[in-house]
Amino acid sequence: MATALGAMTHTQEDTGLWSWLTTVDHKRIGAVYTVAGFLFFLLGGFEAVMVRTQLAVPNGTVLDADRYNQFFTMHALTMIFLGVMPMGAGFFNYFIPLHVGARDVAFPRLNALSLWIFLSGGILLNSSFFLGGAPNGGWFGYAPLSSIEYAKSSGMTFYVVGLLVLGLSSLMASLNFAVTIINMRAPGMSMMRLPVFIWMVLVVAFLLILSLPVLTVGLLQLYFDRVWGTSFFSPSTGGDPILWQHIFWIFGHPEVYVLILPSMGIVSEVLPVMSKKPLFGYSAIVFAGAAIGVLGFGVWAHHMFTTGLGPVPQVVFSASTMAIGVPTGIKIFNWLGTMYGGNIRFVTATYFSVGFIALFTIGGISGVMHASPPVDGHHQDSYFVVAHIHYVLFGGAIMGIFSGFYYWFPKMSGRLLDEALGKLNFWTMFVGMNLTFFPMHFLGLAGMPRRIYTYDAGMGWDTWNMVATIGSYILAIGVLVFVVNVIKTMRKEPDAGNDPWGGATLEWAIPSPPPAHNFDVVPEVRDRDPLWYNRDHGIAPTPVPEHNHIHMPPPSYFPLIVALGVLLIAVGALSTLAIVGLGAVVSVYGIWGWALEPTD
Amino acid sequence: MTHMPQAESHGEHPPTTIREYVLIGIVLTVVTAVELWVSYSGMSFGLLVGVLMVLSAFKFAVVVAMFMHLRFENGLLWRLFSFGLILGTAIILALTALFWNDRTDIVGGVPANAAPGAAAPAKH
Amino acid sequence: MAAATHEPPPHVTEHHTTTGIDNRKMMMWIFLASECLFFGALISTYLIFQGESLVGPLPHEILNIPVTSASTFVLLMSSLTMVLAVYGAQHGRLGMMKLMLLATILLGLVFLGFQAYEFTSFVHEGLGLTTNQFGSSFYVLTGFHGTHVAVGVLYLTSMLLASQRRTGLGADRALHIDLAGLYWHFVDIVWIVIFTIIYLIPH
Amino acid sequence: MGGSRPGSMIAIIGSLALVGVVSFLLWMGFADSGDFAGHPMTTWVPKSDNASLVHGVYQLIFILAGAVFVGIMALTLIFSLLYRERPGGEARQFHGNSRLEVVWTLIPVLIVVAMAVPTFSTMSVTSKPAPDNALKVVAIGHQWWWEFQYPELGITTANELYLPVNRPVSVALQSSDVIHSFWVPQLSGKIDNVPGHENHLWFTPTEARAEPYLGQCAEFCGLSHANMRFRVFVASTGDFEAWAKSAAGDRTAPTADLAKAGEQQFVASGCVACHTVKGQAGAAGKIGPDLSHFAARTTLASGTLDRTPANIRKWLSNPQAVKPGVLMPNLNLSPEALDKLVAYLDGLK
Repeated sequence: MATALGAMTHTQEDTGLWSWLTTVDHKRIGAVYTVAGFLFFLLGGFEAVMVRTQLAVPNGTVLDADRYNQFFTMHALTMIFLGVMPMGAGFFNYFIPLHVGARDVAFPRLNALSLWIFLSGGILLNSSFFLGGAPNGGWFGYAPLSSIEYAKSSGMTFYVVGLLVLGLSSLMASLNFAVTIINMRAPGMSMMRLPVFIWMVLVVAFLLILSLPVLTVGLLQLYFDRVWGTSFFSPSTGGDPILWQHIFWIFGHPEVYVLILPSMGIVSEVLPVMSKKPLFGYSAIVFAGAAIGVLGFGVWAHHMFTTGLGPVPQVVFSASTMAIGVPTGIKIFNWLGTMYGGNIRFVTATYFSVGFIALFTIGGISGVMHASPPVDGHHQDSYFVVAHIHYVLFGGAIMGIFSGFYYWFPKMSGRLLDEALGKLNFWTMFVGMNLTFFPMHFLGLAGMPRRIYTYDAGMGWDTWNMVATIGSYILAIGVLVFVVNVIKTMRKEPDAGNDPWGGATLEWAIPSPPPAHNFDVVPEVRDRDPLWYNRDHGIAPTPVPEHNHIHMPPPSYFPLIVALGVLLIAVGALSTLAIVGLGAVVSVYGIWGWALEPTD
Repeated sequence: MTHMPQAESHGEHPPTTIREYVLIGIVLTVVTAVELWVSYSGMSFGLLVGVLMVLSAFKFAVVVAMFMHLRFENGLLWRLFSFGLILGTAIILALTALFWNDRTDIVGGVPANAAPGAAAPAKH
Repeated sequence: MAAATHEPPPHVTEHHTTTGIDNRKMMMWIFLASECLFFGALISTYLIFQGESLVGPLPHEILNIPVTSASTFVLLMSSLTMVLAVYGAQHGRLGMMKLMLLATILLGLVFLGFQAYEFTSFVHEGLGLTTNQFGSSFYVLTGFHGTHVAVGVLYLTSMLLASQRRTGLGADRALHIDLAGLYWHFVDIVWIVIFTIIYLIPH
Repeated sequence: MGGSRPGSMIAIIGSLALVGVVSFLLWMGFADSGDFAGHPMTTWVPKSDNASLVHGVYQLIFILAGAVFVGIMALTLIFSLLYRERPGGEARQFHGNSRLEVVWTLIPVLIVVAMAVPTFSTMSVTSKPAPDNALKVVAIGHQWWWEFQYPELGITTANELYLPVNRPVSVALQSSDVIHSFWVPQLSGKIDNVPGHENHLWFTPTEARAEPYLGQCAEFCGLSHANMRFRVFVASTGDFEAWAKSAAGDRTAPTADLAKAGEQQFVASGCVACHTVKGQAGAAGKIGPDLSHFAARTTLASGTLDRTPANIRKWLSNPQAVKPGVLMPNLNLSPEALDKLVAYLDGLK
């Protein structure tokens, strides 16, 4: 992957390690996010394959109970916080400035800081495997199973500290993205001319900005419970485990939309370009996305229908959950409307986008099914829910991200990914994904609870578990085909040109890969599909002025120092207070140097 | 260049003088004193909570509008801030309401009908 | 496209944002929106655990309203001095700005002193972090507020120190002080809410 | 639609056929998993009044879901085939269609309303308090076994719940440690056992049968979550009363020498510290399951092993190997001690 990293951004002469460590270029930062996210995605995939191998046959003996619990917990944490979100963040970093017509994000150094803190958090979380055991309480860490009383290993403390660190990174990145999108737009780029992808990123940024602090509070309280003996969530001294569930899901449900909305945005970019016609119902898609964002804060307790909420809250949250199905449905119809009447170029990016529509629809349908509390009494904590989340997160989020890979890789690297391998990649992933996850609906219907490390023969679960395991191997092969494709592509000469797809958005007017300053001349936007408008109205690109001195922010090592301070604070929170103090000093030093560093 | 119209350009300041700021400070102090009086007044609980909420919301609004100059800023900032303010308030209200109605508590975590020793042993 | 040739160099356009609002100011306001949720969750926890304490001391036995009213007054006054510091920065009255910054810092320290006094006296009266649900939720809520005040004191101190340097705070001086002020006032308005909910509403 | 494109009828018919075949195969899969034969924990064969009520909603929602599935899949496939790129093909340029958008906003609204009405009317029945004549049962989740108490009958049992047919049963759900979830798919949807709270569910079993209704803890509860299984026996009123009479009484005292020696061993090995055996002096521990009528059960180790002498031996010789993390220590019993204990336990009718 190192070559991919290099080639995606060989936009600056300086390519040494130090230049990467001190970079504030949003494209380099985006590239590191993408590659790191993909590597974590492979790690999470390995954990998933191990889990599936254990469950292939009844009374499996591949993993013991404890290892199994660590693997499924880390699989979820890795995929959500270290895989899908960072791969999304990679695209956000790389393409927000290109899409809105800016030279960089609003706060380039803050952007670098987010990256380094994310990497620290990811490494910290995974180091737990070697330091007394990884988190083993499930990704939503339900109290009191996550308390020190029932989870004595340090795994759940790593969970708390790791998520706090990752949350800090996401919060800073989201603030940066929100300001960039609102405030750094090129002339003429009104909000209703923003690409849908950027709209979805804006919604995601606000979802994170408004939900992460709630999780932060919950995690801090859990930390106090585990380390300092409070009992916010332990019932034995007056605490309440249900409070943790509310706090977690007030964050956790918006988080689901954080994972899926970027892919909805990607699909809304790919489909019109490949169909060679404008997106059907732009405003409807934008408003539906915003509505999903707003409603997403009012549905959290549908994760808690079986906890004894009482009938009134059940009805309220059931109704709000059903309501959120409506904007989701609107989006699906609008994508179909975009395909209708088109002249669709079926390249791999299109395959993944169309695959997204089909698979996400399945996840959406099952999602609305368990909006009904009585039905949820069957679905909750069964494999039906496991099937649902994977149709949303794999069929939705990951398919969309792969569509984005194929669509934007030429822009990032100057090279078109191989189409034959691409189609092989799509079909192995598509078949593998359905073989893995569709049988889980059957397993759920047959009463198989989730998160069990073993089951008996004679429950009628054997066949479909075996099928799902075989499917996961096919899926893993499909992902490897992608890796092969990237390696193969990086060995060839650049062949993409500026605009291989006939794109509508600003990034296709500049070279691939883009120069460090992105635009020689900041473009003026006249339409929702600016390049198509210019093409159809015969507007030539603006000539580059003779004395085109473009000043870009200089590299800085202060983000790295602040991130080191944060990492030390986190390590201290896991070990001893003295290291926290050291980390605080390092952070303050870094921030002070940062503030005084000249940026002109 | 077709930049969007700017609500306020740099260098313009809120039309507030030192005297006005000091006046606002005095008002805030007086309101706090009134709050204290209300707190000790012995009025009915519901009324007391209502009055205190109104008074502290007033103080909150005055500081945000005048000291933080939100009144004089681009309206966008108010909208951005209100996202958090409204959602934060809504979550306080929703959670309080959800737990208000919770009649299923078992005090101390010991199941009421469980055999005496049944609850304790799990503490390994 | 004749316009492009007139385009000013980017380091000038940096201050020329789409909405006319400075990036940093916009980020501060969005960050404060986020902070509303942070304190919202902490306040929710406090309210939910009201009456859930299995053992004393309970709030009405221990809260010292006169003392906290004094510290509330101190924090309120610090908002006034803060806004005057911003006023000084915006009107080029540097002496006033520095004096008022110093006053704000000192008032912040006094508030923290009150809090330290309150915490130690509570501990003496038998209310520790783990004593009961009231103790846990009280200390965590007011403790995180106090942490915000402490960060604010550091923030303002760094502003004061930077303004002592030969280069001062640079061309953005008024903005820097304004941003610090926004943060400081926010910490104050959070206290307005906390004071009402914990201290003024009797249990 | 798109009639101008050559081969469009073939594309449409082919797509519909493919989606039809796939939907049929998936329906077969669901039908198979919903069949009780071979799937003892199926959620699709309700055997209680409330479960049947929920089943009505479930069926309706499944049908709606299936219709949406077929519709969207067919459209996606048809459009993919019909509007794929062709030489000389032109994309029709339009930005939207307000009338169409209103229509397809209404479609999901209608579907959701069709779900909401039966959902809420079902909840208005199932969330009522249990009828007054209901049998009261307390189900307490422990890491990792189930304790069932009949407070009115003075019975305590573990992992096997006996119920009379056609009489409502009200289950109070509690937990002694972490969150568990009580789930017997054929009798009721799951409700969590939350420590510090008491939840309730009720249902009326409608079919007495020899085979047990299988249940399992559904909320992840730690190391042996997978091994926290239980059984519910629904019997005729007469059989239930006979069982209750026996279960409320003391154990049957051992008669054979080996079993008598086992009784001594039960004390000597410290089993009495955690286990109750009604009728045996000093055996009143409350930490582990009540063993007074151990031999009346069909399974041991929370439903993971059939109760046979060989399995009892296996369990006693190393409980951790059967149920990882279990509180019961490995007592390192000698073969002779095992012989005695197995004989004793297997006689506790």
